[in-house]
Amino acid sequence: MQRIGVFVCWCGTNIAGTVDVKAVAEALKNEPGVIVSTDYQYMCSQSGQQMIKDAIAEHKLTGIVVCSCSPRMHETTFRKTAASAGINPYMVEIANIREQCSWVHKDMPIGTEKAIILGKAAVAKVNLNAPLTPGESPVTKRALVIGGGIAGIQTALDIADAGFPVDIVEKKPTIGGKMAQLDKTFPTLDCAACILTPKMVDVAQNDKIRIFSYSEVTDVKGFVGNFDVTIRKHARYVKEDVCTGCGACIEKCPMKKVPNEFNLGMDNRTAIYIPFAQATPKVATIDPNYCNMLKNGKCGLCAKVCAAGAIDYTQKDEFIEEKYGAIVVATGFNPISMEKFDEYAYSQSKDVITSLEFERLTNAAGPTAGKLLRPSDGKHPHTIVFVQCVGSRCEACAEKGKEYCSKICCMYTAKHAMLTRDKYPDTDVYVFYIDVRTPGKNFDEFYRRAVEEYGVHYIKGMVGKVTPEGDKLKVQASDLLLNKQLHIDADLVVLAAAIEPDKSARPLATLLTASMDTNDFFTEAHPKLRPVESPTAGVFLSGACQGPKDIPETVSQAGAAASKVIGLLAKDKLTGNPCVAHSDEMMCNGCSSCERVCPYGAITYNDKEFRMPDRTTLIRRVASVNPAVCQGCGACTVACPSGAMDLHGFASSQIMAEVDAICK
Amino acid sequence: MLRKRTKMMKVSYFPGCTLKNKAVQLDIYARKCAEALGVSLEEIENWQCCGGVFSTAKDEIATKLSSVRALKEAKEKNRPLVTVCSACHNVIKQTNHAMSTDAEFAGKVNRYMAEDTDYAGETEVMHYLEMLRDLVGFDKIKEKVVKPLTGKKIAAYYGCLLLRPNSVMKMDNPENPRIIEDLIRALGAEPVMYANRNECCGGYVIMESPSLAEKKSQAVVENAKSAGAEIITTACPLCRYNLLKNGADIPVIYFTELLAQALGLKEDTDEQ
Amino acid sequence: MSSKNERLRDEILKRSGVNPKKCMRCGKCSATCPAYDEMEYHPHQFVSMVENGDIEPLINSKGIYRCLSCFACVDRCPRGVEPAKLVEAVRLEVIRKQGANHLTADGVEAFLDGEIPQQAIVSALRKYSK
Amino acid sequence: MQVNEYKPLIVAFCCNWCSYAGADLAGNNRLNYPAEVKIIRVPCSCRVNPMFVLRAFQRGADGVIICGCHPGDCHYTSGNYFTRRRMALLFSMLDYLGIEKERTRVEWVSAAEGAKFAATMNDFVEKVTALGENKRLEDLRCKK
Repeated sequence: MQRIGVFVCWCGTNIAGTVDVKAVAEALKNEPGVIVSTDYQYMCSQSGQQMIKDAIAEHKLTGIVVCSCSPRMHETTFRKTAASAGINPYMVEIANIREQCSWVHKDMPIGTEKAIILGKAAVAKVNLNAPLTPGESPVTKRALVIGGGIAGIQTALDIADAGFPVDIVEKKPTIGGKMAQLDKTFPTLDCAACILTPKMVDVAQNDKIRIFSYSEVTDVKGFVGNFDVTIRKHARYVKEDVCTGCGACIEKCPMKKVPNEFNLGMDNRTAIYIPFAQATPKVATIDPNYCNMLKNGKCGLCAKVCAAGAIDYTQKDEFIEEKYGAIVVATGFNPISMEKFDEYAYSQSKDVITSLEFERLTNAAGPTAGKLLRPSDGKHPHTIVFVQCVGSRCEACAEKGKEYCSKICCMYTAKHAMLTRDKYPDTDVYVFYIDVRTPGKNFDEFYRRAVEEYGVHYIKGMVGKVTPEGDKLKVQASDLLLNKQLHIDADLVVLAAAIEPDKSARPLATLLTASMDTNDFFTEAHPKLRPVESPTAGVFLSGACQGPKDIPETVSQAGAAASKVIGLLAKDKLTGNPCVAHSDEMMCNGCSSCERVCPYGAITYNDKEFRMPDRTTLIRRVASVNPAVCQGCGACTVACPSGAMDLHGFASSQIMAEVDAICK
Repeated sequence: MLRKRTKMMKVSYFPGCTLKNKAVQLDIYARKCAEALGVSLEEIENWQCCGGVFSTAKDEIATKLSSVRALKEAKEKNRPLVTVCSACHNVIKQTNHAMSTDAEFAGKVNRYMAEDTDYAGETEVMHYLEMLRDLVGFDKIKEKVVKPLTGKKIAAYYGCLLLRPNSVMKMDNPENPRIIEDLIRALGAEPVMYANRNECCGGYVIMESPSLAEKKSQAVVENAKSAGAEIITTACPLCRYNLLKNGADIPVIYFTELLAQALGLKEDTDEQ
Repeated sequence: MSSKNERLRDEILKRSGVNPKKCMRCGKCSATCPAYDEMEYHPHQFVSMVENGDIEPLINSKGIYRCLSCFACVDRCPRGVEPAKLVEAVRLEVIRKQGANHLTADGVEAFLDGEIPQQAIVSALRKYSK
Repeated sequence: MQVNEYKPLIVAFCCNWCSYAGADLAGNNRLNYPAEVKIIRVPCSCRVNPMFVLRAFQRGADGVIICGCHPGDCHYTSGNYFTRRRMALLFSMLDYLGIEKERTRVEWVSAAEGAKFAATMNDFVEKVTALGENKRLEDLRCKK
């Protein structure tokens, strides 16, 4: 029989406001095994924990029930408390009477009644708890960063700086990401390339960092400290270690009409290409969809002009297998498609563009060499209309856009408007906004400068319809403050498209078994206290894959993720989760049902000798679980027809006891 | 050997009052073309006027009964209900949607009708254009074209009723539709894209404020012409009336007439 | 807000099925409205006036007969507020009152030019009268 | 209000990674749902043995709901697929035994779907309340 102590937390008024904590403590006193039952204002506080320790010593307790917030919050805290008082940490159970009781019910009697039942269930469970000891596993001291934008670059540099090897996997032929496409950055207007490319060079020159560009992660196995990852390196038909990046092949390539994705299709590139001048690695890549040699064997010019002999038309995709201790997701974002917002005529006029396209139009390395010219006729636009919140802040069920605020648009639009007025003072610039959101250091000052010093017309209202007619774009909009409908003949319309996670994020999350929200942003382990960790141990989050972010925020989160990775890799051993499956060999009939459902291959079958009552021996085939590999899902426990398989910490008898306690 | 199926596909057909009167061309050629394409339009018996506009008010019951009756007949015959007039289509489709999604409203209607069986939005409501696209197929139409409309620059005018509210109508992308353009292409002509093709012509407000309708209709015609249109085609009798009344100086014809011309069922006179 | 206004507002909201609280005051309905200049209360005002129970002025406004029911505001509203349904609900409030028909069968004759399709007449009668 | 208003007894099994976190989020956002719902935490929805469900009904539960990660999002890769198949079979058998289909349910609730969790529970309790007490499998010997 256990000797159980029950500790009911008030959590200030968070619990005590809707649950009569004294009554709960009193009611649980009479439960089987309960020796002491008491309450306190903050159980997680120093003195609350001391109270538990004292009670353990005084009453020789063997089990603890804490009725408090969610176990996701403080289970670890109270386990540590118990351990420091000398009892096994897995003898602690939490009754969640805050998130799942006091916060969702308003009525004191109802809340109290439910809290008592939840407490009883926890007591019933603890009565059947057994001390558990976690196993240990080694840590592979190498990190994987998926995504080579500014988030991935910064994370990799910081991890490498601490002395650990890092691999970056980037699906494009070069690292650099979205930041490489930008012209200037807010709020200081330094040029994006000037601050990004030195970092790209650092990555290339760091002997701790390997770049797998034009590559994807195709498989992830294992667990924290011990991930086995397969990386598919797409054939670029150019030997990376031989190519010097001289560009002779690009000059000679006859296939010159390939839409240039780096400039968002606003100009063309060749079939063999280097995305931009500072690409890292600076090696050429052949686009197999356009290369004549690869398509029909007719050409081969690039191989002829390549002095280094780097071209290899027979190259195949390569699969690399590597072990990692930690994985950082830095898959970034993309602007959403404007297909469902064609009231702005994006598909009907070349002069309706997205903000990222505008960025390329003003970039010195862009299709117009930095001159702001209309894509349709190459003329200088005299009236430009910026439309904010295109696809952001939409009602979820409207199925058109995104429910969230994309966060970066207000600032980059202010930047675009300001730079336009600065370079071309003869241009009229209108910005239609719903709200201007500038919560960042020096952000609001920046936006005010756009209005006050640069004379950008900020209009509170939205654009309803853009009608291309002749060489004008007729913009119909509302000015809510003047209470007027406006009609503006614009030359260029720029849409601040909402941003969404990269499409590769969803399949990657499945590979990593990392959770995502309904918008396909990765979920953090705790929204406030563990913002750069995924709930899946060993998986960390960096940059916009977790939510919309600007560059300063991305870089700080990248550093934070790196420090978490360094903390993990610095350990030699990790303690595992003792809540793993185990099989009763006497009951096992060797049917292999459990082996078939185990997603980790943790179950193997061995022949074992059994001594029979009549002193003969019998060799039977029985299951055994490798506790280092088992993750404790419990699929096998249900598949087992003989009831031999059970799960530590969530034993069938324990869950049944909870059911009984709740249904009493 | 499999015998080639030549059986006519049967669908229920709701012509509506305007098609029996001022827009007979829309009706006549819809029937002729359907027959040529292997679809038999079975007119609903004793249909009544749809009412022209769908009242979005949840407590409007009586005005929606004629639609429900037609839908119910189609249900009993287990056929989709095909409409041609944009207004009829809009009213019937919205009524059907309300019957299938708003239980309170459907309950009231069913109690009011007090018939043996209840109706809960089971019938599929299909515009003639959707029938061409989904049942017949534009590819098949292309094969059947005998007098392709080669060289003609035709602007599709959708107006508002065919596309909106998109959550109910679900015909096409409401901001950048292509169903009529695809038909125009299948008939051998060149579709003209212009932004105002899904803007309102002024509709019934012509009776209340002719100047408003004039402004809206002119904006549509101007935009179409600036994009190079020589002909405007539409599915809606009221759109056609408004555009012509308000000074369209290029032909405005029903899409069924274009179809009939290409299928060799109508002389190309370009008359209005 | 007086209780009478509140009642009227609730009636309008129930009839239309619209929840004006979803509105984020972006003004896209008014930006998109083809009848904007003909309405003394523009779509975005319409939504907030109904929300505030300020319905009398709407009932007395000419604008409720100028809405084209083209549903552009409904489809383009980022929050799914559906202003056109409010206009319809308010208009019904007027024409359901005895003798408050905005258009009568006799009034139609003035418009008959021999070409006008039945559709227009039926629609208008349905919109403007009981 | 009636004095003896019928309150059903609902057992909810929630997986630790998605649905239990979703329930916590409902709490964080103070989204109300009936107190009749009592949650049991399991590592994965596939840990729910059909025996547990039967036990609950035997002990007088009026409804049992199992919540897991969305298909494809299982923390353990495939656990929720097992759940889906197992419970489909179990529920159809229970239906045959007279435990109406509305009393049993499998729902996918992610860690980010606090609102969905609350809405699901509200709906489930409403449906079970409408059915009234479950007597079919209750074993009166279990009642003290």
